[in-house]
Amino acid sequence: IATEATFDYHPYKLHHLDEGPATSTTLTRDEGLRLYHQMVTVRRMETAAANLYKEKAIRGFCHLCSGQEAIYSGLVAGMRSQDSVITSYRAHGFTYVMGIPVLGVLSELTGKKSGVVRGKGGSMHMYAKNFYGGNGIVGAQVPLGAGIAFAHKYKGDGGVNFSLYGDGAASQGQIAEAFNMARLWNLPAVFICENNHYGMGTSEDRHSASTEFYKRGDYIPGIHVDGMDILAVREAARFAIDYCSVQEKGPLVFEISTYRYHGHSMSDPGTSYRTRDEVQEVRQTRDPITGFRDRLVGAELAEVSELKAIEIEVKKAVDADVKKAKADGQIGEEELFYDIYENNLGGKIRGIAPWDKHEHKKTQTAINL
Amino acid sequence: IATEATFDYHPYKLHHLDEGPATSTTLTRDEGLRLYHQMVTVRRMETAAANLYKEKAIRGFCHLCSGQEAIYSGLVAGMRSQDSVITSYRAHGFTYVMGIPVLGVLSELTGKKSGVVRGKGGSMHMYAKNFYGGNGIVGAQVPLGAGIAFAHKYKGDGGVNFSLYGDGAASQGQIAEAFNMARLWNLPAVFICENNHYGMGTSEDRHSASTEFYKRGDYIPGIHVDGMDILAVREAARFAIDYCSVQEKGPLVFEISTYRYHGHSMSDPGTSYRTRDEVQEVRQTRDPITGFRDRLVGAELAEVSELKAIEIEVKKAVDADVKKAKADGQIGEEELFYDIYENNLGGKIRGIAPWDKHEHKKTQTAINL
Amino acid sequence: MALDEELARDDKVFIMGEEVAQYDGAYKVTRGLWKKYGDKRVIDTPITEMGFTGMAVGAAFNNLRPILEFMTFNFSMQAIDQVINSAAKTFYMSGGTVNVPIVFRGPNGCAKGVAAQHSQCFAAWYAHCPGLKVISPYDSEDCKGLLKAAVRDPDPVVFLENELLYGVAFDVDDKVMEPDFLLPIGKAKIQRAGTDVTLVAHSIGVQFALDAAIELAKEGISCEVINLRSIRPLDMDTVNESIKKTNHCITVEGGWPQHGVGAEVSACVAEGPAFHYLDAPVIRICGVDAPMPYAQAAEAAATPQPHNISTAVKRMLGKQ
Amino acid sequence: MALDEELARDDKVFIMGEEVAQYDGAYKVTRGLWKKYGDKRVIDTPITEMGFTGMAVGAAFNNLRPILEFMTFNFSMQAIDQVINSAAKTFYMSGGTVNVPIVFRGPNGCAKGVAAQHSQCFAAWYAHCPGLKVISPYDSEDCKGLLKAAVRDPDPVVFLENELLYGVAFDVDDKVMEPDFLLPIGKAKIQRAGTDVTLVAHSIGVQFALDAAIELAKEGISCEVINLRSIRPLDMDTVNESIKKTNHCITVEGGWPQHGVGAEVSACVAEGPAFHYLDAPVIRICGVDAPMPYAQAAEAAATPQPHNISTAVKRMLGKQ
Ligand SMILES: Cc1ncc(C[n+]2csc(CCOP(=O)(O)OP(=O)(O)O)c2C)c(N)n1
Ligand SMILES: Cc1ncc(C[n+]2csc(CCOP(=O)(O)OP(=O)(O)O)c2C)c(N)n1
Ligand SMILES: [Mg+2]
Ligand SMILES: [Mg+2]
Repeated sequence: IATEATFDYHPYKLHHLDEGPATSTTLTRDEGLRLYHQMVTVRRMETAAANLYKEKAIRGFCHLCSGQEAIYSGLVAGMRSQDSVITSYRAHGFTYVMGIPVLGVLSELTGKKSGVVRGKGGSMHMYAKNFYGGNGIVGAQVPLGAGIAFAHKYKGDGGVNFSLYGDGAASQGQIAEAFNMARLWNLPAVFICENNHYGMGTSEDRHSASTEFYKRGDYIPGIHVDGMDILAVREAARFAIDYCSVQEKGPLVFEISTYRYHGHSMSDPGTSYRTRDEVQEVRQTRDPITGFRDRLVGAELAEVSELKAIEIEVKKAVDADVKKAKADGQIGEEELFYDIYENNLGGKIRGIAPWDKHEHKKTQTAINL
Repeated sequence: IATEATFDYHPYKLHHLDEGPATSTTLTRDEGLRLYHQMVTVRRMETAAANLYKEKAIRGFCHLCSGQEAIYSGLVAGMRSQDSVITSYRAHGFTYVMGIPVLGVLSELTGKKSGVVRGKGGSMHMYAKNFYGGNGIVGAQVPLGAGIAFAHKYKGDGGVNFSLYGDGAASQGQIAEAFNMARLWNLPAVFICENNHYGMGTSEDRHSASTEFYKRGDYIPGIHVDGMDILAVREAARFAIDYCSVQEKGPLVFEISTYRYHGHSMSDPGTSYRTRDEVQEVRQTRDPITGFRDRLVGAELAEVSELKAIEIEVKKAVDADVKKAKADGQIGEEELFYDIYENNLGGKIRGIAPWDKHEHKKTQTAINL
Repeated sequence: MALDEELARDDKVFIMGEEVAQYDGAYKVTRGLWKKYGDKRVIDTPITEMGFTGMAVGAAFNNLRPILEFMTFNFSMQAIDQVINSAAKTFYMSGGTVNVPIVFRGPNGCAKGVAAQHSQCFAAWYAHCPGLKVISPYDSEDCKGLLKAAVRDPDPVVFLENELLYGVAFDVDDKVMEPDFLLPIGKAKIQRAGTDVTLVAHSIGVQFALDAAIELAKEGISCEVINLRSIRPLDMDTVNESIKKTNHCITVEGGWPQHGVGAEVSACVAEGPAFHYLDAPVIRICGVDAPMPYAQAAEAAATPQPHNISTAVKRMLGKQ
Repeated sequence: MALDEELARDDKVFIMGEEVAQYDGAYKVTRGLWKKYGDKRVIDTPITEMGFTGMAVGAAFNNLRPILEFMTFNFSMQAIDQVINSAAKTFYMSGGTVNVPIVFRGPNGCAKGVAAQHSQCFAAWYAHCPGLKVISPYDSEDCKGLLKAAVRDPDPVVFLENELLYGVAFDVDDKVMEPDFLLPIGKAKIQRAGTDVTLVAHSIGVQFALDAAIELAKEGISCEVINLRSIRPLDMDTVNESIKKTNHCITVEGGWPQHGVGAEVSACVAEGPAFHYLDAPVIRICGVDAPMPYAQAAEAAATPQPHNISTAVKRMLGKQ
């Protein structure tokens, strides 16, 4: 068993850049195991969520990220404590890798008190330190991310913001607007198109006149990254941090190519606009977790048996969290009227009838101050 | 005196195009005189508007287009009867060249009944057959224009839509959105950035990360056109019609470089963010009307004296219209409540107090059906 | 069905929106239409609301009759400038020379389990603005008759459907099935006649009001339920006539209270001919004054339930 | 002045918007600030409202205190999704863990001679939405005390100025000049005390109401003029107390009637403790139910004038 190994991967495609991220990287056994554990946990958590949804313990929209795990783990592996992330409604994976325990995610999904935001937000609205959510409005998180980057620069904390959006979102005008300002003002902003090749049921060529999403920043340099390879993603994140923060060269656009195994949300079987074969093929030939396992084993950083053990342990832990997420209670109805304002100035909050007046309270402390 | 002459002009700059518009063109004496008359009229009309504004006969915003005349006359000279235009609030010139008499424009500015829309719209909202306005919202006319182009294609009338926006507008997200759909659906749409180098008081390099506006369509072919040369503009329009309508090759992006002599609107002296010298220099070396006069005379298509005569005639005509635009009456207060709906279904319209109830009427017939 | 018939009737009519074609509609409202009418008439758009809304309005300028689907009306906020400034105001700004015949439709208001960003009711916002007509149908009859009327209307119409009602099967009259079944825009319907109190509701609020009315009938209280159908124009004549009979009025809506639909009804009653017939002031039953939470119990408590209405009625009638 | 003081006080505060810096502001509200505070704190943006509004909200997420100027609130429609879905709802959706301290400000409502697209009042729209605080100041005292309070407030605040009032010089008390002069958000002000009728107004409507009050005083009619100052929260306590005294209430606003500010006040009065003190039903004086025309006479007739108010008061009091 080695303690460290070096890996090569497919070259990045570059746009307006002479040099891209390093194409070989070193991984320690410890980090390898940690990342493996993390990705397996996300996968397991999403499978649990799918089951909970089928049991009707989860309601409404539920957008799973299985297949896309290497993006979250890879980026966060490259990030530092001052960097930040914002993403779309497909937020479970990021919520976990940004520090919220599985229970916080699953209980949020079941709408319980132990949920990361006490059941107030549900699937699409989860937050953590340096993680600004979960946004249900396609594309809206991108200007927000540029603004978070603006604040990093304004405060001089050296932080870089990573904002993620889908291929379907990539043509949203406000993203182009954010690009323009980020470049004008040289913001430490990395705009990341998570290209899973479908916006809901619409394939990329039907929604985008140009599907080279890493070039969509036009005057902003871009990098195409293999999102099925966690190491390629980690190295791209490191490159971005050097470029945006250390060298202060302004924004970057990434296209990280990936795939989602589930339907768009749980109400979409995900088979009317693509074939089962297509999904199967990705699972079998490009799965980010299997691929990483093969690398770890191939480079003798880990043995198959320990990885199996991790999987079993994760399954157990997630199963236990599922139980808790089901067993926990919901917030009381009185909390419907809490946390509307940090500083409520209107007295009691109006309920359904004019005489229904409810106490307003603030329940938690801010994570963003 | 010749009846026809051939002219060369500066080459166009091209983006993703192997071939651009012809760089030499023929002009007949008749058309030359007509276009000269037209541009002089627009210039004169705008000067009249400036004076009326100073006399407080025009209120609110008043965006003059002096310096930009060659764009309107040049485009319309290249257009056919089935083509259409939509532009921004800087709409007086287009309104005139699209067929509304000077009086219709000036009376609209003074808010009188003989105004093209009876004083309902004012400076920013004028319309004519195939001319969809005047829009006060920066950028909003561009998706509208793409939609007009969509309808041309849907109806199969062979028409091409020209939508114009400023350099300041060019980064508006909805323009990027329109680009994407126009290209996806191969619409006969020409997106024209009238680059007068300032968005209000902000110079192009302060509002746009890339000031090569003819390339801002990215995957859409683009052409940079000298907007101070009416013949270059006319030829560009002809090229676009061939490209979009005859050849059905989809959209184009134009950047037509120009200059505005007045401030952004009448309330802006226009001298805090640029020097008087800069304005003077353009007037003296690149004025579209002077330039065209020199060409007509140089090629012996016209004599100086006849052009002078045109100027005098135009001045007289505009002066007469100014008088009428001042003398005419306003619509009655009852018309405040007219033309809210084509088919009003709500009975009388509420006025200021609950008992103020007003008749609704429809006063005119549609120009767009 | 309404959409199918209108597409068949007039080839200037087309439908565009996200996932309306090949996916058959996110909520399956456009099911089968793409197969039947093809790419030209049923068009999937990219997720660019401001752009495609502007395009649809532009197409209406140029003499087509677009039906624009917002996947939900929450996303119409991205495009609301085009709805208000381009669609609603152009006819007026052009002195009545540029018609804008367009329908904006999609699910509006609260669904279930979708939290704050996906639960807003836009009835009051849109109905605030002259130049628009705003329809909020309740049942299948409303949906069919009013949607067809909206498509044929020469002015811009905002058509606010409700996701929760998509799943409900309503009884319909034979006449509703006819291809030229139209309902007049701007007229409310007395959904249930009654004598003791007038419940003025729209959309799913009508359901709550009817449920409450059934309960209350068991206790001998007779509610007249008015289904507004149209929020702009607002049919206060029907409301006032009802109040003259019942002498009591309660409004019911799922949206937020402040500047909501009920506020307008209440203010109009005060200004109108029925005011002096009232035995008690008008009160509003509405969504609570908070964003929508995800958690089920809290969510259920956020919008009116029949029991809230019954309680209010009894309190107003002094029966409690 | 308020802006200058707040920039000086807290370096997390910055201003961004179109032409706010080098041009000194389209309406000169930010005059001199760029020279004083430089590029970092006073920032000219491109004309991309949705994008820069999102950015400002994002900056607030990341612990700054942005003041965002809309050149006019008409253009906030392009960005309204970011105001509502990102700014107003995030604190709630995050269970109270993500603060969004931001001020959206700019001129709102009718100006003069700018026609339909540039004359809309957004008070009712924004105040419809929980999570926001919505302020509509009238005079210099209001502007200073409330803007400073807004900047210091931890929640998102929409601050609706009026272009026509920018030009008016108001008398101010010395205390207003002090750098820590703050007014409480959510409290109305009795702008003029009176006994016969309560006029509830905001923004420039307060001016119309005061003018009418002066006229009416000459005829022996005493009006109490309430300057709402805040539309959300709405200070109905002050309104109700006044009505208990005057027994009459008229609302005054420049915006459209339907679902407007007056509608809410009227509905709240009906639901509240002062209702039975009323000798006549509440009526609304508002902008007419039409888009704004350009032509001067028609434009003048589109929003309330003092004489409309006087007439209404006299009619209500039976003095006509
Ligand atoms: C503004 C807006 N429009 C539409 C929607 C509905 N919607 C949610 S996700 C989605 C598809 C987005 O696809 P993509 O950006 O590729 O992201 P992915 O789901 O593949 O991660 C749509 C249309 C929305 N939430 N917001
Ligand atoms: C959405 C929107 N934002 C801001 C404004 C205010 N405004 C009107 S014109 C203008 C400048 C536009 O500059 P540009 O696009 O270059 O056109 P030009 O005036 O030079 O013709 C601005 C900021 C507006 N009308 N609409
Ligand atoms: Mg996708
Ligand atoms: Mg310009």
